[in-house]
Amino acid sequence: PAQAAPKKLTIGFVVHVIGNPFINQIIEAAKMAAKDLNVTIKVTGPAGAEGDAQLTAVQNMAASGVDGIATSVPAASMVNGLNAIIKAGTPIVQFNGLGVGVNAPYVGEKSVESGRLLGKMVLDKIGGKSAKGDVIVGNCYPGFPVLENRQKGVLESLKKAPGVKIVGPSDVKVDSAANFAAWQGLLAANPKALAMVGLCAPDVESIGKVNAAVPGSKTIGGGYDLTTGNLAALANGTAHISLGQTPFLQGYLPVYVLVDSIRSKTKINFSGFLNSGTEIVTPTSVIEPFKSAPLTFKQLQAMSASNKLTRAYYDKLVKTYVKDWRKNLAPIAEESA
Amino acid sequence: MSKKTKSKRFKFPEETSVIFALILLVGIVGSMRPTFLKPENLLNLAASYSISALLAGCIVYLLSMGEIDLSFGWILNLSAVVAGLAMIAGIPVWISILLGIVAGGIMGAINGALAVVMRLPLIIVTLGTASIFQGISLISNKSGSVVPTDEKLRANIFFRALGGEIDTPIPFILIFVVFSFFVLHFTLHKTRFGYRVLAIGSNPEAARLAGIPTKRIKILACTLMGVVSGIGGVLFLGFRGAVDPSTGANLLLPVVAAAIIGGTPLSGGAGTVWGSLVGALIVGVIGVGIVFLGIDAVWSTLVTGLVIIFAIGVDQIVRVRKNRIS
Amino acid sequence: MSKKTKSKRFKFPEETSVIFALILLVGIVGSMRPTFLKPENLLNLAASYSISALLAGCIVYLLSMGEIDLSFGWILNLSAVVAGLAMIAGIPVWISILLGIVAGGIMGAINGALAVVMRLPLIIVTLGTASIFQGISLISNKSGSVVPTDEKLRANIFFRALGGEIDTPIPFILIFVVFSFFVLHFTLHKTRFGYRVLAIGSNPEAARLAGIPTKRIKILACTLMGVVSGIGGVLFLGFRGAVDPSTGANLLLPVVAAAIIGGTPLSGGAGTVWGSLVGALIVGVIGVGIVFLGIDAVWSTLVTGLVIIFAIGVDQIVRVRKNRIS
Amino acid sequence: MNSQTTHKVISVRGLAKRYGGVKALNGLDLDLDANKVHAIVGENGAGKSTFMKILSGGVTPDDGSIEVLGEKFSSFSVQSASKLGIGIMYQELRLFQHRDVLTNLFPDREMRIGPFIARKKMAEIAIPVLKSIGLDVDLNQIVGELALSDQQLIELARVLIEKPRLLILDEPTSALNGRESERLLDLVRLLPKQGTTVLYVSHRLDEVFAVSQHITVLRNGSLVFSKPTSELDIPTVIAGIVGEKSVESIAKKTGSVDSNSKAEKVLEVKNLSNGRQVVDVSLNVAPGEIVGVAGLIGSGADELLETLFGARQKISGSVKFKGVKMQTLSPQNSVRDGVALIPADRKRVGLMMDRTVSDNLSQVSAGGYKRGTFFVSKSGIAITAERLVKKFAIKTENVQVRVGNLSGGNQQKVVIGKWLEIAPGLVLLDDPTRGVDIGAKVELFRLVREIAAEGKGILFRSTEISELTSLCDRIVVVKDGVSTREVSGVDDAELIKLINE
Ligand SMILES: Nc1ncnc2c1ncn2[C@@H]1O[C@H](COP(=O)(O)OP(=O)(O)OP(=O)(O)O)[C@@H](O)[C@H]1O
Ligand SMILES: Nc1ncnc2c1ncn2[C@@H]1O[C@H](COP(=O)(O)OP(=O)(O)OP(=O)(O)O)[C@@H](O)[C@H]1O
Ligand SMILES: [Mg+2]
Ligand SMILES: [Mg+2]
Repeated sequence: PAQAAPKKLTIGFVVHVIGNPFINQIIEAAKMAAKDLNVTIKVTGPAGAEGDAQLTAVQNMAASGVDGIATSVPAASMVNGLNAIIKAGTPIVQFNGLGVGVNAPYVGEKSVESGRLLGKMVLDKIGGKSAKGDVIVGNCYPGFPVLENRQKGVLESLKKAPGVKIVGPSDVKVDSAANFAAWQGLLAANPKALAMVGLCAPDVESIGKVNAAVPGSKTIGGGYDLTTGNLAALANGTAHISLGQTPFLQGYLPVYVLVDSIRSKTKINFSGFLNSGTEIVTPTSVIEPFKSAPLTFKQLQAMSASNKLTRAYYDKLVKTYVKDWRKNLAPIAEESA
Repeated sequence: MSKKTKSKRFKFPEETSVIFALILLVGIVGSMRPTFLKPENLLNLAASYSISALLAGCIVYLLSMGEIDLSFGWILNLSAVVAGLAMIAGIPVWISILLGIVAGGIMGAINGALAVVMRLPLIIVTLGTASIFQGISLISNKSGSVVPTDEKLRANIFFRALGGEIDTPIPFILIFVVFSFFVLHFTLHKTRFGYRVLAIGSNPEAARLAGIPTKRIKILACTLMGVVSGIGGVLFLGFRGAVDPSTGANLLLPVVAAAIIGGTPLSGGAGTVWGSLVGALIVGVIGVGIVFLGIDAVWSTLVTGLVIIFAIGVDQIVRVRKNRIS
Repeated sequence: MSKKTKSKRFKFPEETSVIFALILLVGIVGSMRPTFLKPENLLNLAASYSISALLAGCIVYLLSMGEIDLSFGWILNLSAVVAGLAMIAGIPVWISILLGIVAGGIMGAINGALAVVMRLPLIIVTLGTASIFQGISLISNKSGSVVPTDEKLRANIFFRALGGEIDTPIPFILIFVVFSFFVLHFTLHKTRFGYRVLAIGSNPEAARLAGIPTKRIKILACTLMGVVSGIGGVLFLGFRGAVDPSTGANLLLPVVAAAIIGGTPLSGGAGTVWGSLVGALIVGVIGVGIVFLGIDAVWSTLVTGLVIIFAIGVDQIVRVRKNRIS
Repeated sequence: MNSQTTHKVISVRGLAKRYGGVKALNGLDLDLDANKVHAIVGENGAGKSTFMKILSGGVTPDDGSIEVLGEKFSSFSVQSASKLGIGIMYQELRLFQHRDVLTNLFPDREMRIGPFIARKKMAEIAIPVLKSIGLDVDLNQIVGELALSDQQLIELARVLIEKPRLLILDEPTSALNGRESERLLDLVRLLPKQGTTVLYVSHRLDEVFAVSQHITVLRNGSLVFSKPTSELDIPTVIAGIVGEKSVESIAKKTGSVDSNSKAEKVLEVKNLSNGRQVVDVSLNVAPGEIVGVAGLIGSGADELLETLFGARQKISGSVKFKGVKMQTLSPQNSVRDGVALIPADRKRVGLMMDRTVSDNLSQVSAGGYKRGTFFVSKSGIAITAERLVKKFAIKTENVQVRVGNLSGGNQQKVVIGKWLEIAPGLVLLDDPTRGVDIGAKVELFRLVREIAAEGKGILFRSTEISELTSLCDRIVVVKDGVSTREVSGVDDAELIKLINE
């Protein structure tokens, strides 16, 4: 029973889809931040990724009287609605999906840049600029903004090798069974492909399984996200590169920014970019952003299953990068630079 | 003469049971979070769900004809894309709006014509056309969002009214949708077209032999669905100011759910337009209520399911009780 | 006496038309990319779509009873979660598998019992239970993937066979599913249970008057759907080695599409189990064929839609032609 | 001979059944002897079918007691009734339209080898039964594709296969023609000797007298009388059925219309063919004329009417309506031009079973007819419906009752009413008296004559020869899809001979 203590803050956290392991890591990080900062957090999101249902959820959050809202913005049609909420006085921070034109800071990876990075890593593995042959690119959800940006970056890097012929981008579907079948078909149609590059969470795992089924396959597999299945594919050598989006920062940082600005009574109704960095993971090395402590593949796997380990690992980053978020705030143009 | 008295006895409208379920739900959420009951909150809730309510009101036509359209979410999307691209291309706003609605009507007519020519149920045809409309949308918006940003466009009264920039005590979109429901209800139950739709749904062969032009009516009903989806599309564009490639992707289930929770059977021959409005509101209250009560995302899906079962259970119990009384 | 002679004339099976459509599609893709026709490629394709084929084979039971289950994707998910968590908890693999399948059966039975008790169509009930099963899955897997990683588990023959680690000329999962299709076909067309299912779908009132325990049969058919979804769940777990919270989310449309493309009407009274297998393969060939031909992601949705319309068009034309001949 | 009670197969006391405000059965007391054919007669809606359904367990009564086959009948379920040995052929066919003939003959009584259905065994049992009722169909044919008369015979075969001790036949011949009916009657007459008691419900009194040993008359859900057939004659029974109302006899029509007159024909058909059942039919109908169509089963007589209406596709031949050549025949065009087809199969193509009487009665005038208005008002169609209910004496609580809840004969009147409402210039009557009671039939014939007298044309097909001979000015005989001859002024026996030659 707190007496005259100031009212405990409540933060709304709205994701674009629930029941997605990657998003779930973000949610866990947000909850850790809420605990650290002693605020209440309300998490919600639509069952399927669609902007309008999500915007409705954000509006409902605002109507229910939360003090600030963090939300991903996967759809341009959310922009006006979010700005209306901001105008009415509820601060918002965006994460993971950027709404161009929303008057709120954005926490996320540099989507085009991460695509470039992936393209470059793959290119290095298949022989650099002198590589000759097919590289298959798959997009699981054509039209999804982040994926389109990543695709742009991947293709940009791969174009540096004139001998590389891009197959695709093909529609490889989100559903894991259909995703697997699509990659299987792609490799069967292009058996001599040098590499397979996916842009979504299920791809690395599917590519690994497809590779495993072809004895002696030398095709390089690369993609996104550090899900358990993807890490397993890296561990058994059937896939080779996966980029992580530091879900910890994507969840922790928005809550921190909201609470910090509310408590210090400063407005954050302007756009800006807070880079959450890109993790580069191969079976032999893990490169974490922002000069974090070195990490082995085994440690990474252990971390992906434990909140405690995760929080402990990122403690230094919380005390520096997160705390100094104002200093790290960059113009939004950096996101897709 | 007991016959006479009986027929004049007061009859509850058939929507009674589902209205009761709605009131019960609102009451439960409101008693736990009184702010929920604030008029502006309820109005905003209704406004947020007004587009899917409108679609539910129209899919009642198809359901009562014994058909289902799987493509209307993508008709909505493509219509909005057409209107948005037209605006970006500099075509006057009102004409762009019209173009979007006409595009919707054409898509609906294509659905109907294919079903009639191929002699197949609409559900099978729209399994294919849904992908076609989505595909055309993806190609024409180059896999990106369509955002008519030009300030001149946004100064248009259409966008201002829908975007909530013109202050009305009741959101403009809500007024529009309620008006549409009057029209949809009236058309289904008081015009020859509606009469024919219901006759086809009751017994298609009997309708054909009674001289009802079943093919034409089928195409017309599909076209109506297309036009209303097109209207939904431009409303969306105005309401949200942009259309995304995923817009409309998840409309199918909530819209059909609204109609059947509202009391329209899938078997054809009967339908309630007002019921579908109540059904859409029930779907809305469930969604909003969960956020208001602060139910965690992990639990919200389960709670949604339980509340749906609860709502249709209440509906069913009231329905049975009512039939027993009268 | 012309009637007698008619009966002895050779009759094409009713699946002819849809088989023709499948062969045509395979032929078209194959003629453009001959590697598509390699046996191992076709077998792999079939194996990849075998789980949804299995579900399509079983949903035929519900469709021919005039019902639809919207929840089976989540039954599959939750069954796999149950089996996976049991394995992680150290319960022997085979018992875990059984637990998953039993869980599926229980969920199916709940669907059926609710529909019977509430006197509502299954589609309405499963609108709610789908969310409930999904919700329970989300809660029990804490919104994360369930991955029985322990090496001992993965050494189990079940996972090895399904994961493709044991080499058979024909993928093990395919053998299993084809066997299941024989069972499903025979049960529907040669046993009293199947006869009762079809009778209920054809004329529920007549079925009741014939003394068929319609409620029990409805519950049983739903339970069967649950059991088969449960089997699908453990097959998925074995095939993929893990189950994600989104597993099963996108099964509804392709599975129902497979069944209706295969020739089972939504109106009840008739159904073809083998047709649904062919329908599932058509859905698979479209999906894989499009990536095989290297069709750009932006265009793939449109092409999918056009091919679906093409396939059902061929099916329909052959069907009509066939009826005219015989 | 034992005491009387042991011979009672049915003993009913105070049996009552209400549907809403309708008393379908109103305290019925009745005793019926074993091993006899009992006819149950009464006007449409008298409660006959309700009584039969109670006996077969399909309907639970509100009040009263029943003893059947010597046992107290308490648990009203289909299963327990069939265990007692009660078999019923329903008036409204209870067939599985999507399933094949054999499956329909053993609904939930399939024979099995292990868990599998033994179709061969079933066929062995079914074939003789089908033969005995003269039904020649492919056992694998889908029932929905068969003619109504064949379907009715399948329903009959289904119940015969059960070999019940109490056989209930609810209007078994309503869709059958003379020859099929006769065969059925022969069969029924033999049953008591094999230990089966028969309850025979029919509106065809000649049949009733030909087959029964005992006649029970019901009116408004109560017993009027129940007496041995030998003590009764047709007028007495009719009086019992209709009560105080008087019934004019169906007086023979004397050829008052000159079919050779120069006046423009309402209908002129030349060499019509639909490529299937109708091969080459020519006929014409003059204004005010009632023309009959007679033919055996499979002769194409009823398809002829459907083809003329446009419900089936015409392949060749010409059809002139009021002197104007009809280019495409379709129901839409027919309705527009004022041609009505009153179909025989009301359940499948006539009615919207789940809709109200009012909705059904307005289906053509408001839905199909060219002069329908843009707006359709509920009260407007209800007023029309009330008028039609009165005109055709349709027995219904009010016009907002679901049409499926009406008795069979009253449903038929609704079909007739909805068509006559548009005052058609040509009426195609396809067995319109199916299941209609004697009073209503007389009324219907009076109506048909009235319509004809207004200068309209009537084409009339019936399964009852006497209807044709008494109503028609002229009768066209159809054989194997070809119109072979036209006759007028023939009597029943002559016509039968013509059809069969
Ligand atoms: N399911 C029902 N619901 C409501 N009313 C019913 C129902 N079944 C029968 N009735 C009413 O009960 C009365 C008796 O019907 P029943 O079918 O027994 O008549 P019937 O003597 O068989 O007539 P018909 O000769 O026309 O077949 C009719 O008024 C009918 O409308
Ligand atoms: N006692 C009788 N003996 C012989 N024929 C009769 C007798 N009574 C009637 N008929 C005639 O037999 C004909 C058989 O009929 P119906 O018109 O039902 O054949 P259809 O309808 O052309 O064929 P289907 O019933 O297969 O469609 C009737 O038109 C009827 O006039
Ligand atoms: Mg009757
Ligand atoms: Mg006939």
